[in-house]
Parts: sequence; structure tokens; C-alpha cells
Amino acid sequence: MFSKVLIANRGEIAVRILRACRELGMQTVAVYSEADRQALHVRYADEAYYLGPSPSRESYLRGDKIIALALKSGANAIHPGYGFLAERADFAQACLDAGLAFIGPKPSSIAAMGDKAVARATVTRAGVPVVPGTEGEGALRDDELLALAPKIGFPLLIKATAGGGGKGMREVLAIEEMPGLLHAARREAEASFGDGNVYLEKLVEAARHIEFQILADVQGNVIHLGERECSLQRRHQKLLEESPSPFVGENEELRQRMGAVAVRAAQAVGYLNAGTIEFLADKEGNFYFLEMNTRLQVEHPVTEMVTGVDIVKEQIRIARGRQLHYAQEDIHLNGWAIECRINAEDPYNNFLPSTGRITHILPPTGPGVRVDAGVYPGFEISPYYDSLISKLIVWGETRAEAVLRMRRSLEEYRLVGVHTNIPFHQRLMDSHRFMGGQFDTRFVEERFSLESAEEGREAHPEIAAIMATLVAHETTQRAAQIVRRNERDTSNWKWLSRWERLQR
Amino acid sequence: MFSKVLIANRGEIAVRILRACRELGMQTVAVYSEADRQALHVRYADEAYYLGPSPSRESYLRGDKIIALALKSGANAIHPGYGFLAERADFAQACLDAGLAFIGPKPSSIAAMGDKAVARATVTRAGVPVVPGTEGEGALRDDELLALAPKIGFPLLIKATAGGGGKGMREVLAIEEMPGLLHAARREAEASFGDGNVYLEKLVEAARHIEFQILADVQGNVIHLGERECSLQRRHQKLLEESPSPFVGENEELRQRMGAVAVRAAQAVGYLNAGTIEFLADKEGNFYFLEMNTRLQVEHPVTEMVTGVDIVKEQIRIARGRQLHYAQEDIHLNGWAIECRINAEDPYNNFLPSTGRITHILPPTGPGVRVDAGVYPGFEISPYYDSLISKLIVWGETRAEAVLRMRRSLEEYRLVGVHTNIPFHQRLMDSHRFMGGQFDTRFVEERFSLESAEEGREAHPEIAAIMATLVAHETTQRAAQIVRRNERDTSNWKWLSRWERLQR
Amino acid sequence: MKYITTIDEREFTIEILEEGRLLLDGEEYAVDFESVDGQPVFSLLLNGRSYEAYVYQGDEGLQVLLHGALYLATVEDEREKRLRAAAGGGVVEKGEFHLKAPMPGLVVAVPVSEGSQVAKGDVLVVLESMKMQNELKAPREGTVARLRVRPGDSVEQKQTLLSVV
Amino acid sequence: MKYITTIDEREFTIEILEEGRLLLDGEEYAVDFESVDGQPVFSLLLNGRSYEAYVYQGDEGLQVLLHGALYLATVEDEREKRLRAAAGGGVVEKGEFHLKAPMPGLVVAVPVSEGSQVAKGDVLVVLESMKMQNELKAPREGTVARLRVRPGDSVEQKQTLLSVV
Repeated sequence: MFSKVLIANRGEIAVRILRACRELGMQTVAVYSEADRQALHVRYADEAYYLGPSPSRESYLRGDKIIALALKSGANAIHPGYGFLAERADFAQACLDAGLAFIGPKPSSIAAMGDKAVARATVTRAGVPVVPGTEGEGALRDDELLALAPKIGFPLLIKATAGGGGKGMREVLAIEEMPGLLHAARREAEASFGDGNVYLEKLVEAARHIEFQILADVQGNVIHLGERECSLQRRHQKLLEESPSPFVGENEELRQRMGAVAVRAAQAVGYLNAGTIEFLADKEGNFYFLEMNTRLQVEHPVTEMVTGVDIVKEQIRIARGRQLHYAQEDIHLNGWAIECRINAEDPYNNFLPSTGRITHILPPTGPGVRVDAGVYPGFEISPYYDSLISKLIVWGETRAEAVLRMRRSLEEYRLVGVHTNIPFHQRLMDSHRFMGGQFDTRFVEERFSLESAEEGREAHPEIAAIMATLVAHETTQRAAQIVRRNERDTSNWKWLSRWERLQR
Repeated sequence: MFSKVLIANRGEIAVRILRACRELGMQTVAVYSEADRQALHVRYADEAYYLGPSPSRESYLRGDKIIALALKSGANAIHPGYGFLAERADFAQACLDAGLAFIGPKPSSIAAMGDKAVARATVTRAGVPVVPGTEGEGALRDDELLALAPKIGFPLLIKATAGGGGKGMREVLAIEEMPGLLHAARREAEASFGDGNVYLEKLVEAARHIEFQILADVQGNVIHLGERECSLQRRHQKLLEESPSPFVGENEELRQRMGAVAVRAAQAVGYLNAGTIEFLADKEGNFYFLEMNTRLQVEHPVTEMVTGVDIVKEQIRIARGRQLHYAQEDIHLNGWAIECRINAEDPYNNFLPSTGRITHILPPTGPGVRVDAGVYPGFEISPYYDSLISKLIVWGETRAEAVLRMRRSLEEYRLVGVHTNIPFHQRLMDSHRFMGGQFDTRFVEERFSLESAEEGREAHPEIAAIMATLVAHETTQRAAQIVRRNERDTSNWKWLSRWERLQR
Repeated sequence: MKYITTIDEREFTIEILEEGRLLLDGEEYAVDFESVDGQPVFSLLLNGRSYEAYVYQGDEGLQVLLHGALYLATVEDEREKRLRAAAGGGVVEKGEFHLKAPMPGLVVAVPVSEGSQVAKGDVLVVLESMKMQNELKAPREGTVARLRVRPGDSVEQKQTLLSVV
Repeated sequence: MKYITTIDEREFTIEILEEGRLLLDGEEYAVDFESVDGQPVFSLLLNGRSYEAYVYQGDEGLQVLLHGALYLATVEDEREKRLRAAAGGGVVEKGEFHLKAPMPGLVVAVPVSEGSQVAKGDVLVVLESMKMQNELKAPREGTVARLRVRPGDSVEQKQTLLSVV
């Protein structure tokens, strides 16, 4: 049974895992790249070892070095966090081969869920619904596709086998228009990818992204911790998550049915530890398996806030061979939790990443507010890693209370030195569709813009004008003062007390 | 029904109340003294008005000015917070006379509970037990006291009517020694206070301070939100509070019995809004009414964390005439919460208050952690107000989890610029008696010292030596560099970019 | 001191008087304005109303982020305003545009070449940073000139990548 | 550079070598030492072990607050150490003690008068600050001299209140 854990990650999730380890009395080992010497995970860990240069492939992706450092430091378990090596079956296997516990699923489960076709086939055998389509059936001719189309149902999508990014994709509303659209799709696919093969997939209309948190122990117990709604995305990046889902809402029957399917999907690969089953759901309440994330998720805190379960501690207990703390009937969703991902990016400039030194932070606090962050005043945000710098999570007795609490928390949050997407979240909180829970996975990209969201709001241009003018005024005045002061005193350093020098 | 609230307070509690108002969609008005222009409550409120010079009696205690500012700004309710004017019946009455809602109890309840003898008589009539004694019975002769002593029971205390501070106080274990001790006590009281009168009071051995949170609405519903244990005190200042109480623990029968008595005590004065009934409890489970705090308490967050009730929001709803959100049977204590009061004081120098400018804060965050604070990096801690700068509250599924979480949170907390009592709390968390829940109101002062608590711990003098040496070394090196740099460049200011000047 | 401050083509005349007072379009206000912790975050009390905003120096004036909304402000004193009016007024509409890297990163694609005609909004360079692919677009139509990068290049912040003339 | 650092009467010999190495009582360690945000908070990696502490300049040396425990350290280089040894060694035990206000406040009581004999631990002045009454005590026995305050006085931080001779 292990008692010293190496955390093979950085940023907020490394800090999150360190905290769980510390509360369980485990010794901790951090690893860090050149850019991360001053990172919070290095400061919080009991031990910290240099891994390599800043680019991930030379540091956080060097599984060989990480395992060597674990062995050198006497760590006997590795927690991979999310991203980096978390879903690499070969890394999980290498840990086991080196005699280290891997705090996550078995390598075979990672591999099975990592290959989309294998995953689809595996869960289908277990009776889990997948988005109906012909993807797994190889290259079909037009007559074959036309014969299969009615079984899938309309509307459906023609998709290029080789492609992505919408090239070679066509939406089909009825069989009559299909031959022409097939022709157009194949021609575009051929032009774009040099491969004219296409397949059919049911179009899930007004799709919502709903996922279930799974926990499974070595004794074979598998439970779910209810769902999370993650439909608010931009460029396939989740921006805001909540639990429960406003779509599932008070439909406890649907929740339990989806949860049972999620448990079955996990059991289909003999799953162990924490994982997430992602579904697409349509307006009618049909839901389809999308994929399984065989690791801890960024958005796990919303589930923690409504269930009271500390998922990371439970991961560690499971990896130590303990039985789950909870049975399915112990799990109840209490109240409502929302998470906003705070990214270092400029919402007013096409969401371009923003780098720089953070000079000041005033995080929101108070009742029902949790902030998970990997940054602090003085820390430098580098261009090497993802732009997530903080997660703001709130809890309320109801969704309405949680939304209002998120609003006040976003308004309170001060972070100086890099741009953040906080204004984006503020506008989202004001949106009527968000407040009503009426959104799907296309909402942010197709029906929400920061500029138009600002139009309807109470604006204060006169206040902005006053503040800008006062800053400009003071800048001019100060500049003059600096010149004058300098003329008087050419030996500033003499005025530094010993203490001030010490603090430099 | 009011919609704009003036908060007649400062510091963390003003911020706490502002947050509740904001989440309820209320407009907010702050008031501030000269020292508090940059205080967080001024920054967070919709409006803020200058009250007067820094000393409280010229600012936060000026009820007349505060009421005038409420009327001027169009606020139609006042929340007094705790301290300052919160328990002044005349101020509450003046608010009502000015047509302002007072977010608190009726002036008559404040008055009745504010006079110790009246409070004692009132609750006694309602069948609430008080510490047995002869205090209310005037000056008695020795023979009368000797006759009453057996009814009170031993051990008991002889106390000086005029006195305090232990002068003229004697502990009596049996009737035989009482005549001699009476003589000595009277002589000492006479010498100290010029008044030899004494009274008898039952000695509550190993007393624990346990209080119940009460909520009462205008419809006459009165409920309690379970208890808080506040036995850890120093100079009658609470330092750490928890809910539930380790003393009451799983004895649900005792909890409900004490809760019912607390409700009865509140009803005895026709109580309205939030209040707290304080009890002293002894080892046998006897408990005695101590006093009622007719206001919000510093330690209300621990109750919020285990019940899920937002007490400040509930206060505002009650003051608006709404019925309580909860019935008694809705209230369940879920898990365990602990609060450490973080004071600006030096635990290594007799807990002397510490003033200065805060230059850096890294608060603990993550699962189960709440920080209520009224300070931020750049804020100046002045000598005018109390030393409470932050409250660190944690929640755990069990008391053990909460203690471990508090430990890691205290270790994470960085606050530079003033001394804090964080090291004191860290040592308290390590104490076996604290961990075991084995402490009474005398524990901190009589059986706990920072120095001896440090003795048993794993010490790292060699690490401290290295760090001190490296700091001294760098200081010397830097000082040399500053001299050299200055010799090269006598016009530093030229090197400031426009942006740097702007940031000054 | 009198300033003319423009936000979204709306002009405000702001005169700063002594002792914490100012005139906004002729109306007098009590004003108390302080930086928080020496940061570009400012607390303003204006006739008792409390506001707080970030104020940054941008390329084309001051950026004010207030209650989650961004305002672009240009502040001129009377002399500057008169000079600009005398010079014929108006910002120069044409001129060369130099595409600079907004952050350090790796060039992953350059879908244009020297001499390409581009329309406003066309993608000029795709830059990878923080694990995201970021499309840098043309702010106006024109012709690509002085293309200095190709896929695979690492670039520094503010490095010029190409020009649109 | 070689230093002799004393903590609780325990001496450590610490030699700082170049390139992130040092000798602690002759044993070599890899050392990486950085201030956090320019604050008197320091992060130390010592052979891979991670420590963080506040280091303050106190009146009698450096104060190191590490894992919630306070260490008082005096750091001397070899030359200073030799000089002190030559001077007969040891800190001066006697001499005057000047009681200074540790914070601004209001004097509420002065239970001694000029010429009073006091023992170590006797209360000299009671100072109210932050709503607390704080007892300032004698650090050693002696006679009260130059009493400069009386009840009701407001005092500034570090103002001398009286002396014990």
C-alpha cells in the first residue's frame, strides 16, 4: 500500500491533487519544467524535481523521466491528473511494470476507450446506445447508404471518412435530396482530403453534452455521482459546467436511467477508479454514448459540491485497494453547482491567449464559493501550457441562487497582469437563454457574442470616460513629478532602509 | 418592503452582508471612516459615504450620522452586523423611528437580553436553567449564604459583588471550609473594591461554551440551526469555533433538548430575526443559560457550512416580513465545520496587535474551504478597529477530515505585512486534546502554550539556518549591487517606460 | 485642466477642478479616485456612488474594463484637440498594417503568400500558443507583403510576421 | 562565503558555493532558493525537498517562520565571528531597556512610577489598540526611569514610553 505519491502534472490540478494527498497524510512529490520552478505545485509539495525544458514534450510528457524520478524519490504511486500522460495506456502500463501504483484505470480500459471504434463497439455490445450511423461499417456505395438512411432516420449527416472541420459534411432532411448531397459531399471530400468516402450519422438536434461521473473499486462496485451539463463550449473547449443538468433537472427517472447506462458502459471495459461517460442528448430525451474520459475531469468540482464526495481522495483510496466509501443509494444531488473556467485569454481580441506576470489577485470568497487555482501574485503565465489559470465554482440551494452567486463572484474577481475571459462569463450569466437553461452545444459559437450581449446592458460610458480622464491626468502629473524628484536627488539608493533592500 | 440596505459596519462582516444583499438583488450603501476609504466594503458597495474620523466613536458608533446617511441615500433598511451599534436598543429604535427597517430583533428584545439580571429573570420564568447562585438576591449575611450553599451544591464559587478579575473569588469544595473562605473573600473584596459583599455561584467544572443559532420570523416561527462549540477562548475572545460540538457529538437527544430550551429562551423575549443563545455545559451534560447575543455572530459560517442555510440572506428575508424558508425538521447537521479566527497579532509576542500594510496574500482554497475576509493586498491594517482580518472556515465529512483540511489550509495561507496568529492555530491543530475534542473554556489559557506545543514537534532548525543564511547572504550581495548600479546610472527615471509610470 | 474624452464616438467634456471636484459636461461632481495597491485597478467614488475598473494603456488609447464591459477611451486636452482639428482631423485610414505576434508561439500555418490579395477577416497566420491554434486575421483588405515567417517557426511576442499594404 | 548561523544556541556552519550548492556542516547539498513575488517569503529546494518560509529582519537577527514554527537566527561570517570572540564574546547582559510602543495606541494604565523597582514580567504600561488592552511587561528586573507617558496619552508606534535601568 503506497504512502508517497508523485503528481505527474502541473497547474491547478496538480495543486488539487496535492491537497487531497496532504489531507490523507501522504507524502508528495512534484515534478516541474523550466518555466515552472516557482509554480504553486512546486511550492506545495514535500519534494520537487526538475524534469526538463519548458515544452511539454521535453518535460511533462516524458513518462520515462517521471517514472525514474518516482523511483529515485521513493514514491510508490503516480497520479497523472488530466491531460499530458493521463490517457496514455503505455504510460499506465510502464508505471505498473516499474512497481508503481497508477492512480487511475487499468491500461486495458484506457486503451479500449481511447480507440473510438473499439469503444463504440464495446459499449454497443453492452447495450449502451451510440449515435446511430454507418461509421463502423467501412466504405459504402451510394446505393448502400441510401438503403441504410431510413433506418438511421432524418435529419442525418453525411460526413467525410477522412475529414473534419465541416469539409465534406452535409445535412440531409429527407431521402429525396440525398443523392445530390451525397454527390456534393464526395466531391468536396475528394478535393479536401483526396478521399471521397463518406458515412452517415444521425443528426442529434439541439444536442446537449451531458456526462456522468463514475467511481469503481477493485471489489467490483461501480456507482455514478449524477450528471454534469457541459454544453457551453467554444472550439470544443468546455467553458462552463454545472451539476445537476438543467436539461435532466427534476426528471429523476431519466437521471437514473442515464446513470445506469453509464455504469454499464464502464463495466463493459472492467473499469476501475474515476472516469466519465459523455453522452449527447436530444430534445426528446434520447441519449447516445459519445466517449469515455478515463481520468479525472477539469469539471469534477461541481460534482463534489452537490454530492459532498471528495473525488480525488476517493481515487486515492480506490488505488490503495479500499472499497468505495459510498453505495449508489448514498448519493444525492444537493443544491446546484456551477463552474466557470477562468482562462488567460482576451475575450475582446478573438480569445487570443494572454501571457505575462500576474501582479495582483483578489479572488472572490464567502459562502458557497470555491476557487481552484494554480497561480498567485508574482507568478508568470507562460505560453507553454494551456490557458486555464483558475476555476471558479459556486454552490447554491437552487440554480437561481447559484447563478446570482456566480454573478457576484465574477464581479468581485480581480486579476491583474494577464487578460482573462471573466467578462465573457459575466455576459453569459446575463443571457436569458443561459438563465432559462435553454442552450445546446452550438449556443456559444452560433448564438452568443460578447458585443451584442453588451448592447442591451446598462452601460456607463460617462463613468469610463471619467476614469480614463483621471488616469491620463494623473499620468501626466506624475511624469512631471518624477522628473522634478530626480533633479533633486541623484542618489536614491541611500534612502532605502536596510529592510527595503532586503525585500527587493 | 425595502430594496436598498445600508450596512452600518466595516471589515469582513460588512463584506459578508454586502454579498448577501447583492445575491438578493438589493442595492447597497456602505459607510466608512477616514482609515477605511480603501476598505473592501467601500469598494464592493454600490454607494459609499464618509462617516467621520477613524476612531469608532467618531464614525461607526455615530448612529445619528448613519441614520442621516441612510435617509439621504434613499436606503430603507440598516444591517448593523456585529459589534459597534448591533446590540444598542436605542439605535434599533431610532432606525424604526426614522422609518428604516432594522435587520435584527425588536428593540425590546435587545434591551431585555442586554441587562444580565433582567435576562436571567426572564428566561428563568420561561423554565430555562441558569447557573444556580444567589446573585439576584442582594447582599446576604454569612449565615444566610451557609444555609443556601448546600442547595446550590459543591463545588461552588464565592464571588465579589462589586468585583471582577478573580479578586475576592474563592473556590469551595465542601461546607466545612466555607466560613474561613467567606472571611478571606470578604476581606479581599473589601480591600480591592471597598465593598465586602459576596454571592455564591455554582462552579461549572470543565465548562464548555456551547451556543445555539436561532432564527425567528414575524409569523412567530422560531427554529434553531443546531449548536456551535466555542470553548477555545483567550481573554474571553473566541479563537476557534466548530459545529457540531464534539461535546454534544452524536447525542441527538441532548442536542434537541438544548435546542428546545434555546428556542424557549428566545420566545421568552418575543425574539425576531437571528440570534444566539449561549450555554455553559458541564461534564454531566447539565447546561445553563449564559446570555443571548441579539445579532449575527462572527462564527455564523460554521453553522452555514453544516446546515446549508445562508443566515444573512435569511435575516434579510425575515426583516422583509417573509416566512422562514425552513421548518425545524428541515434542519440537519451534515458533516463538520471548523472556523479559525485569523487575527493581526503576534503569537510570539504576547499576542500584541500588529499593524501595517498587507503586501501579499495567498489564501488557501480548494474543496471544503471558505475564507471570509475584509482585507486584500495593499490594504493598511490600522490600530483603530479589532484585529480580526480573516476567518478561515473548513468543512469535512467528519471532524477528522475537517481538522486535517484545516491543517493543510493553515499551512497554505500566506499573508505578508502584518503578523498573524496562524502559527497559534497550527499548534492547536496538532494538540492531542484538541484532536480528541477534550477541552474546556480554560484550556487555551491554562493548559496550552505555543512554546511547549512546539517542543514535541518535528523541528527543522537546519532548514531555518540555511534560509536565514541565504537571505543574509543575498542581502549583502544585493546591497553591493545597488551601490554599483547607482554609480553607473544617476537618471533612473529615464528608463521607466510610460506604462511603468502609469502603474505607479 | 479640461479634457475631451471620446468613447464610442461620444464626446465627454471633463474638467478637473481642485479639491476632489470635476465637471462632467458642465455638471459638478464630488470625486474621490484612488489606485488599488498601485495596480491599474482604480476605485472611484462619484457623488457617493462606488465604481471600480481596470484602466490599461492600449495601442489606441485607454481601455476601461468596468462591470465586465470594455470601453475604449481617447483622452485629449484642449490643445491636442485643437491641433488635431487644425491638421484636418480624423485618424489616418490607410497606411501599412504590420501583423505582430500577440504572444510567443509556434507558427503552424501561413495560408497566404507574398502578393496575396486578402479581404478583411481572412486568416493570415495560424499561431499555436497555450495548446490552442489561434487564427490571426486581416483587419482590412490589402496585399500581403514582407512575409517573414513560415510554418514551424517559433516567434516572440510582438515580432512582426507580415504586413498588409 | 562561509557563515556561522546560530539557532537556539545551536551553531551551523554553512558555506555557500557557486552554482546552487552549499555545505551544511561539511555536507554538500543542491540548493535552489528564490523569493516569492519579491516578498520576504522564500521557496527553498534542498536536494529536492521543498520548503517555504517567511524570513524577517528582527531586532536581534533574522526570524524564520517555517511550517508554523518560529526560529530566531543570527548569521555571522567568519570575520564577524572572530571579532566578536576577540571582544570577549557574549551579548551585553545589562544596559538600559527602553520600552517602545509596539503599535500605535492609547495608554490606559501605567501601574509603575519613576523609581519603582520592577521584577521581570511586571506590567509597565497597558496600551489599548485594536480594541484590546495589551500589557507591556518588563523583560528583566530594574528601576523605572524617564517615564514619559500617562493614562490617556496617544502614542505612535516605536515611541519610547519609559526605561528600565
